Amino acid sequence: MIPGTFDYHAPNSVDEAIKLLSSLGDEAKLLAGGHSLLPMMKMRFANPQHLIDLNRIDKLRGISEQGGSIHIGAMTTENELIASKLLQEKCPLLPEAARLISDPQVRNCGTIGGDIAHGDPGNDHPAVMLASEAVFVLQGPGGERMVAADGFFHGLYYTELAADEILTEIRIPIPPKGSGYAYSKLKRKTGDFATAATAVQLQLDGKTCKKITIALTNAAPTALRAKEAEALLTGKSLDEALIEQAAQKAMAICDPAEDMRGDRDYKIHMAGEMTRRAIRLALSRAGGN
Amino acid sequence: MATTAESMEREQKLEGIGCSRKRKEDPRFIQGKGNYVDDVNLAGTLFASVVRSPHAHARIKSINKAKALALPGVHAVLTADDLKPLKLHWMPTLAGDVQAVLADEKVCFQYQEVAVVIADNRYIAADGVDLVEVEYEPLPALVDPHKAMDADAPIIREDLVGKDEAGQGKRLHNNHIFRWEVGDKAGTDKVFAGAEVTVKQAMLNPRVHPCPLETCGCVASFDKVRGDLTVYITSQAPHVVRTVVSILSGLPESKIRVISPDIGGGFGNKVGVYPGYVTAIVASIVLGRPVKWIESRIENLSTTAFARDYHMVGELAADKNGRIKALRVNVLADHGAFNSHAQPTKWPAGLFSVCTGSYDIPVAYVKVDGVYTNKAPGGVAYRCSFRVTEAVHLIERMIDILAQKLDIDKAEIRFRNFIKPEQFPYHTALDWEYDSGNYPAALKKVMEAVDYAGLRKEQEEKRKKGELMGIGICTFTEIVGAGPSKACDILGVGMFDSCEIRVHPTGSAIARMGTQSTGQAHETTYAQIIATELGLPSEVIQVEEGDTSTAPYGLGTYGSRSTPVGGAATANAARKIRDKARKIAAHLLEVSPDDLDWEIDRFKVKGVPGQEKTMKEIAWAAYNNVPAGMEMGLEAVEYYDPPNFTYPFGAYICVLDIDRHTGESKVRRFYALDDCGTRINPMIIEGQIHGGLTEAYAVAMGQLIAFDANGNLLSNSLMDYFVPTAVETPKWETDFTVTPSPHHPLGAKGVAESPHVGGIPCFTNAVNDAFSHLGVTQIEMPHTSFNVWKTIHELGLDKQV
Amino acid sequence: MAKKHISFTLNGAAVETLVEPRELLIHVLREELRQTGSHIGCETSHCGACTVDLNGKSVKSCTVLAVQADGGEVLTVEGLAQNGQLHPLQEGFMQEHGLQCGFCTPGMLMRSYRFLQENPKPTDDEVRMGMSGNLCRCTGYMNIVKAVQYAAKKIQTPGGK
Amino acid sequence: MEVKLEKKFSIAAPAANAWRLLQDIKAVAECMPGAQITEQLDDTHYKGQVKMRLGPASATFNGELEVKSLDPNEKKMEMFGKGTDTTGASAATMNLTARVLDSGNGQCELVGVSDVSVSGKMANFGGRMMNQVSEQILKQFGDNFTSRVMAMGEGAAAEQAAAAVAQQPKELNALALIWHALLGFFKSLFGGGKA
Repeated sequence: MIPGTFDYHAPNSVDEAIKLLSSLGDEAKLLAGGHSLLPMMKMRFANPQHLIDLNRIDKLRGISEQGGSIHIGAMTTENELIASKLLQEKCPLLPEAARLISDPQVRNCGTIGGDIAHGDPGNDHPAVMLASEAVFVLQGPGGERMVAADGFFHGLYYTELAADEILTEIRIPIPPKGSGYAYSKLKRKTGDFATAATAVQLQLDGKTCKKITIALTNAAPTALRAKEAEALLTGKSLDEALIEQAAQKAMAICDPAEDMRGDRDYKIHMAGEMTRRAIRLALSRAGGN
Repeated sequence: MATTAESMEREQKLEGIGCSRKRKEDPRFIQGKGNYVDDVNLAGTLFASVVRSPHAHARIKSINKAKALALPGVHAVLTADDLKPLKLHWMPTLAGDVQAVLADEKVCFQYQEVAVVIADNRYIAADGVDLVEVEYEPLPALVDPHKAMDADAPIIREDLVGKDEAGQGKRLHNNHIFRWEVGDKAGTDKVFAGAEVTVKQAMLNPRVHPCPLETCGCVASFDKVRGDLTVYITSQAPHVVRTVVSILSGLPESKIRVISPDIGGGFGNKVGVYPGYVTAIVASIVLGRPVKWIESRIENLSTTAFARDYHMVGELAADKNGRIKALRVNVLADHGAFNSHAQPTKWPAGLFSVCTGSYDIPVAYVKVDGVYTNKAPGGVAYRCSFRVTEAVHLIERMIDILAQKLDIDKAEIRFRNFIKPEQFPYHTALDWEYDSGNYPAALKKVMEAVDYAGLRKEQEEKRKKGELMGIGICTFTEIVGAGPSKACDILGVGMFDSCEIRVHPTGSAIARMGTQSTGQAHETTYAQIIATELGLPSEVIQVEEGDTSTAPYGLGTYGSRSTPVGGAATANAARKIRDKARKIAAHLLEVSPDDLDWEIDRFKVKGVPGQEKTMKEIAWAAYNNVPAGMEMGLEAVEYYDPPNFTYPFGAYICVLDIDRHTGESKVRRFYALDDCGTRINPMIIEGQIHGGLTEAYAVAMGQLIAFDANGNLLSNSLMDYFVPTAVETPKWETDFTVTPSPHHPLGAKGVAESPHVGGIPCFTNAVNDAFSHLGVTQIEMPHTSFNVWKTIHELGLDKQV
Repeated sequence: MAKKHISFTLNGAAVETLVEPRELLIHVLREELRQTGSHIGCETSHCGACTVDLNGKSVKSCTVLAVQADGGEVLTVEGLAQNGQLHPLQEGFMQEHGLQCGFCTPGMLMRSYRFLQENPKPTDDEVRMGMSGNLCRCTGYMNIVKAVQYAAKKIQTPGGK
Repeated sequence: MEVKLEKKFSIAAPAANAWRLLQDIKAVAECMPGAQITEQLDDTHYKGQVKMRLGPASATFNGELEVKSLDPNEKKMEMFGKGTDTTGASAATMNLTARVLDSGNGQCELVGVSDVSVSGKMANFGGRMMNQVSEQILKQFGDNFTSRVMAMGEGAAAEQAAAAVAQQPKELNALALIWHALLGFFKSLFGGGKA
């Protein structure tokens, strides 16, 4: 369990990092929290010739409110998300999900940006980002571009992020006061990836569901947005029957891979169950029942 | 006469038997000053890393070392061809078979050792491993033991073709290792033929791994000038290792020093002798430098010492009232590619025949067939006495299944079949002599503690609402303390154990043992025994183990044998010293030894107050003023060959609730009553029980060494191999009764493994009990959410309402 | 690969050494700086036996590069006792029988050391959550929870429980 | 770890062209993303290399390729490849059967059946990705093959196809992107004749 040899670079600015990335090309990898990349390197699945450590770029850390949205530096750690009063108040879905990621030590290193950019469907933030309708700021040699979370995740370990780009910031529109939210995650034990998990963000107008976003973790090669389920619930007053239909619609788009957590059948059913639970919880938090 | 208060105070000062004194080991561990094998740092140490097979079954066409040898810092690359001239490419196993040290022409399991790279450090060694080029020709892999004896099954052990014997009796097929039968077959069949009721159930104790937090490893250091070999090793049995190394290397045992330093948990994983050890030793002898080999966790889970993999079919014959009349068991044992299970040599299925359990069963018959498959070798006792977990699992499941069939309460059926207290010593149908026990009292106590009747009522209510609640009972009998040398040996060495005590002139003492602690606090427990036996404070009694150059020969620690065997040796050695001390005291007090009474820490002249000599005073005299003709000094050695095993027992109840939508089980309550006879340190005993129950929980609820159809491992890292954290682990309630062993000098029986052996069936009985009203008789372990959900889903219990 | 010169504070003392970029912090601590208290249990950041305190946070040093500690502050179990006085946690683990084989103990101590600063008055369940990145195969955790609570109380009321 | 897959690819080109390409083993092999023939050993045996990349993970397999059969009547080709990754920790075998079916009016269909088996470290830890990866391999094979056949023809479609061939990635990683492009291109061509 020893990584191969590589050169180490610790830039102090994003520009510097991008320069390195462009000049070193394919053989360079970005090091964020390292808890996905370093184990892969120790197993010699990943053998980058160069590591570009983003941990010394202070600009990439921090959580702030700007206009109607929350801006989160890509190198902000999971524990910083959990501790953030701003998020707890304005965007509680994130800390709720972050609390369910790995364990305390890993959450001290693991970053929201790394979790997203890695493109692993087992990571929790991608679904949370889809449900939050987040926008990602990608910076490359040609400058910045904004990409919506919905459309960022293309395939297994394959995202919209170009080889010479860095995910620098995550922007999340602040949900209106009184919105409901929930991240329901089933795992084998503390610290494990999700067997299935669902993120829900929901607004009520009186009794009717004004808006709902539903996204699934580890149910397919990428995180999934359950749009048909959303459409089914939008504009209706939610009850168990409707929630059940929505869960069925969510299950219909699942394409999970079998592993020690369970076979496809189990994972699809669990995606359905986590969807039920997340909708119910979000509904009650929004003051519905 | 001493006042009670005064003598009680003196007794407390000793901190001897029965005292929950703090552990003598702890100060070094809490300050990071433990000394584990990987902490050993000898000047000029090289590091060994192993090249392993990606295939479960393949022929090796070629091995090319050139690139690896060309890497700066690589000193050597060893393959089977390099070991052949030394006749070390194969090694004998504890089970009479042989095991490849480095793969000889073919590999028989995934991750099998193919070559070893010796380099300046672990980084270069790892790079070297990647550069060794091995060309394989894959062969079909045999993964399912049920197919091992098929006519067209691939032959795994070509080295055994034509041999009708592999060290443990006649072979019936190229992939067959042994058949072991015990009991009265004809008699048993007859009872079954005429029985009012019979039940039959297939069940599996799946392949698991002990997974101690410290992996296996060693540092071998050969001194070319002196011709001495020193080996620091993660071994639960250093003396046996020295004997094996001597046999393998041809070096006299007197030139070999094996040292087990602090060990980071064993649980059976550190009993065997592994190829990594052998290659490190060879490399050190060849290169004349210290060589360190330390497993990675993945290597540990993949190659060294799995446990279980017992595919069992149990049958009970009984009358309408649930009185058991006969037991019949057929077992298919998957031993992997080499038969290197760690059992007493004469016992191919260990002590499995203790499977009549706590019940008075008139007649029984057991048959075990061992087979080869393309999986790692091993078959160790994972926190249990040899194959006792499997045995207890079988009988505790079967009696539940019988109760279910007859609709008798699962506690009631146990009371109807228990061996009664007055029947001890009890001779079982399969020839074991249980020393002592009181089973009904234990179960009653537990049932009252948890309000068993109330729980069953609650379960009734929940079932009406479609909720799943399980109540598991396990009333087990363990067999530990191997063992009487007439029955038990390892490679011909009887399974005695030893203790040597020296009392110093100023009244402190050192004791050296043949056992080896892997966390059980021997330094504390043995000191407490000596404290009580000699009247010296345990604080000033130093206990040492694990260095074959200083400790007397012993068979080591596994199968809960330390207290039953090593503890008995300690008591007897101390008593030899006390006998000599009595003579010295008599000499000093100018009376006859018979005129003296022993009281706590001194000899007193009968009826003459004030006329007394403390052990401290006697110790001083032993070095300057002894009776004429007596040799000076105050020491003794004992090699204790136990007359019988000891039979600890317990009664456990587990209550759990199952989520019918996810299959998750939540343990609400686990109440464990253990009877290990005389209790030496209650604090340490409770700690052992917490640990054993937690490992039982892990095995029952999640642990599995899984393979795909081609023999690829699917759970060989801590990502997929279940080790519970503090969050999943249930909160344990413990209790005890005391039924001393009549044949042990202290009445102690051994305890560390009972909670594991009894815990696993208790959990699985609870999960099965949750479904028993639906006609389900057997849900296999591990009871992961996924596995439990499959049953729920088949029964349609997860329907949305 | 060219070795890099790194320096950091280890248990209050300045240390410096030459490392390959790929060298893991745990190996540098154990093998170059001979602080063998921290252990390696799984190498995949699951077991926590290698837990040390880096810049005021608990990290698993098997998944941190030594070069990442450059200029930082590292505390290991060897630095826990202060001028001959055991830390209340060390006392707690001994008093409550919170260890057996001792292999996970340094990691447990270092994690709980930081945990009690994050949460000085935890409930038992909070202790279990806070320690969920550290595996123990021997104790079943009950006495570890007691040990952490022992220390929590002792830290609250210095000079004894 | 074994994965069996079957896929159909409709090709807007005559079956004869497709069959012609199918017999050119070097070309066929190179339709495998990241694959190349490095040496021909005899009429039916070749040495080759496959480079794979999946996110941060990458591996290079060196091995041998054997043409099991070439059946002109059936227009069917069967090949078997096996290789070991450069660290020796993983090994893989792949059976690939490709068959050309004439669908009339100058169009045809390629039917690919692949049977990939992986052993060693990759099977231990990459298992959950195997399905999707072999999906991608076969898919990419079909798409590359298709564009190569079409490039044999003339006109805009052929030129675009030729361009696609030129762009064919040297590794497995970028393939998803390329095939998205190809997909769009085919859709425009056949109104969504989903490959």
